[in-house]
Amino acid sequence: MSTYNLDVYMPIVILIILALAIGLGSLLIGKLLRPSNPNKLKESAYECGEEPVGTAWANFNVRFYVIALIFIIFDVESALMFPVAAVFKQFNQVGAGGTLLVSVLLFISILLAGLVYCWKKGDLDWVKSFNTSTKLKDK
Amino acid sequence: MISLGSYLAISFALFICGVAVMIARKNIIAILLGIELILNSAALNFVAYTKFVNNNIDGHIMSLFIIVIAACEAAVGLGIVIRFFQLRESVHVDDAAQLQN
Amino acid sequence: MNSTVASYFAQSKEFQAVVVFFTDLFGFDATSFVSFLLFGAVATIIVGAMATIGGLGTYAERKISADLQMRHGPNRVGPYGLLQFLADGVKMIMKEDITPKAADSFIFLIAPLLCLVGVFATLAVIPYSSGFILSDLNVGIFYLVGMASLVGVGIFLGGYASNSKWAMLGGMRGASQIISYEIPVTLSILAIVLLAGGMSMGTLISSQGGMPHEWNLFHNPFAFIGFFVYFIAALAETNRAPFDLPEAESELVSGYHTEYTGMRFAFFALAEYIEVFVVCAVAVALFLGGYKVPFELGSGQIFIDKIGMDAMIAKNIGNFLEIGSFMTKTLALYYVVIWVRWSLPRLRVDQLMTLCWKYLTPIALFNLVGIAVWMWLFDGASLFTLIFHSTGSAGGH
Amino acid sequence: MFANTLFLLSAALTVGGAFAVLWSKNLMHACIYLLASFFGVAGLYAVIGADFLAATQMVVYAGGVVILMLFSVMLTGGSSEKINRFGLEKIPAMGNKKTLFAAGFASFVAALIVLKILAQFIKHYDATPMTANLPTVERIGVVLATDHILAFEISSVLLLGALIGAAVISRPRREKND
Repeated sequence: MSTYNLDVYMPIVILIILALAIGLGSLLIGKLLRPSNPNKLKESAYECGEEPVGTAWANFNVRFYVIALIFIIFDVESALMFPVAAVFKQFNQVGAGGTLLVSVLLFISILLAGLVYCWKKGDLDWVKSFNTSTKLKDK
Repeated sequence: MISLGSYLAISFALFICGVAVMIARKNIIAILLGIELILNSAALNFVAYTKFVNNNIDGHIMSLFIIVIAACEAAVGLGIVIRFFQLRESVHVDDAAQLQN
Repeated sequence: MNSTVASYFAQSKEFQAVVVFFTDLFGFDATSFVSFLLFGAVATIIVGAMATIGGLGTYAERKISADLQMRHGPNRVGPYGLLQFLADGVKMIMKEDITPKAADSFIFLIAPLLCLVGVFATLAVIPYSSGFILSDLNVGIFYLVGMASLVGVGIFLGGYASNSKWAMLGGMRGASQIISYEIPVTLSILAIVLLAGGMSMGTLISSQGGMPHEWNLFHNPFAFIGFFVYFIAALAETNRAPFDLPEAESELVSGYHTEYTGMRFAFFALAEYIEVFVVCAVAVALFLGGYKVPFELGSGQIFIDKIGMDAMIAKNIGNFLEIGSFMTKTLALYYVVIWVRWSLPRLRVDQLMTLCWKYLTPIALFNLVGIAVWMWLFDGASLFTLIFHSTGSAGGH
Repeated sequence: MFANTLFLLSAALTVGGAFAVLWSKNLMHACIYLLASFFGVAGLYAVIGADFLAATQMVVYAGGVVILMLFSVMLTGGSSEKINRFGLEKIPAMGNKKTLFAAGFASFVAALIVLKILAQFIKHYDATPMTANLPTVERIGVVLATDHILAFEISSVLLLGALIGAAVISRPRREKND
């Protein structure tokens, strides 16, 4: 097997193994040293003292999902942009920077339009904006 | 050890798991998990072939776009699932039986 | 092209001697085995150093906040209270580790570990000096962004697993804050990658010079604004300073790690402090000239020409100077982070989100476009070279 | 030597994660095993030199898609198996013995079909020697900026469409219930 330069990934594997070792290791050491007398009161969720009511897993406002949605679209956009940005300098030195600049600006402006759309439709503001809808009704 | 055959075997196993998850689960989100697995196995195949057979980077470009499309598909699919949940109070596949609301 | 700490040490004679020793011990060529041992040693050194820096971060935080509020911080344990973080560590290990009955015990354990793995994996690409970087990946900064996003997943799972309303809210808010502030961070990193023309930490730093006017910060006005956008967004991404809403004591009873006690809580805190160091290190590497030392002292060439020192020793001295310059800049930024925490009030949730999506992201996109146009117009020349060359003055080499 | 161990480690992580997604009863656990499988696939990309793809896999999948999945599981009543509001006896959300058997049979049939197609490829491509891994970022960037510039621009339109479509669908309705 021709050994090719995979040594670059050795530290990553070692660091992840170290992180897990530190994590699980100190928990195991702790398990030996620590007092462990669980009782019902300690085990219940913290509700500022009162009895916890119902499960916490009630569903939430959709606003969290819209934020995650806009995040992943811009995440993918930046992932696509990274290789092009990395070679922009070489293109510029060769003289082909202009065309690449135009395509990069086109790419960004299309997605900027998406951000402006979400901004105008009120997806980005966290508090329900009542001013628009109530104003129409009062008149 | 590291050869085209082993990579094909791994992406084959991923594909089979994806198909099995899609069929075994009745929760729509779990089915979307299966779809992600299948997309991963396809992207892995592209990279394996471009490395062992024609040794250029066309496979990398293809699987880069597979990752882009998979992210968009997950975003829109989960949006539909959440809207479906608001209408039907459940994400069970059998509830998605009628076409109208 | 991927130089690592092993390839740097490989030039020294001792490394060859060890390799020869192991080859005749095992029979097959042991260079990769020796570099594995070297990586293991260097990784444990770095992890130990980072854990102490994380611990000292807690100590520095209490000391500086005390200083800002005209009182003495911890000064009982050890000289000037320096061993305070060791005492905290021992206390954390001895504390009882309670898993709430209604909690999901598997995820309850996985969440802090995910945070730790996410933060420790980013240590692989932190450039302490030209030779002493664990693995100068070709995709360095992009890999770092990927690993840092794991912490958001870890925090969400921590909030979800402890099945208490406070933790749930804190986890949800924490995760949405971290992922929404990742966009300005990624876009400003993208702008600097465009400026430097490469993704690996080596190229990002070698495109800057030692002297402040050669830093990326002063390269052009867009990079200048980009630094502050990056710094604010990075503050929010590590749940610090005015953006620590998810663990806001007053509202969410310390948010996602409400139910965590003992060592698991220590993992979250350790991961947060080390991530603050990593974020400051990336800010230094991208904007403030990284490990570059003024007057080209870093490469050690001067020692060889002037004093005729042996090349290897000169390179090591240059590297120590580079590590010194890198650490001073990063710890200065670390001080600013702690200083900001104790001087600014906390933001509300909607202010938090509005700041991110309606101010930081548009500005970051504007910076990206600005830097692209600047690179095209002036062929990547920095503001100072333009001024000096256009006025034709003798300076400005 | 290290290449083989890295390959085995990530292959085990991938396939183990994928099977765990199949077997786990709790939806949240399935998401975490999916995260582990994405980690493994990133490792597999790294072994054959696709370093930019490994980083993209980590950023987009492990950082984005998994968080989207977790959020949507939370927004749709968590992983608890709630009975349908009509109270009808229903197959539990994560599938019971019958569905697992159907899944096993269907995947067995799929396996046969795929093996038939792959059979002739595996035989004579097995012994290809591995070439050295070259850094791929510049090459992808150059090709993406020259040959595939059209795909690059169209993918931004695709992203725009996905953003606006998903935002319209999942936006909390204001006009109706106000």
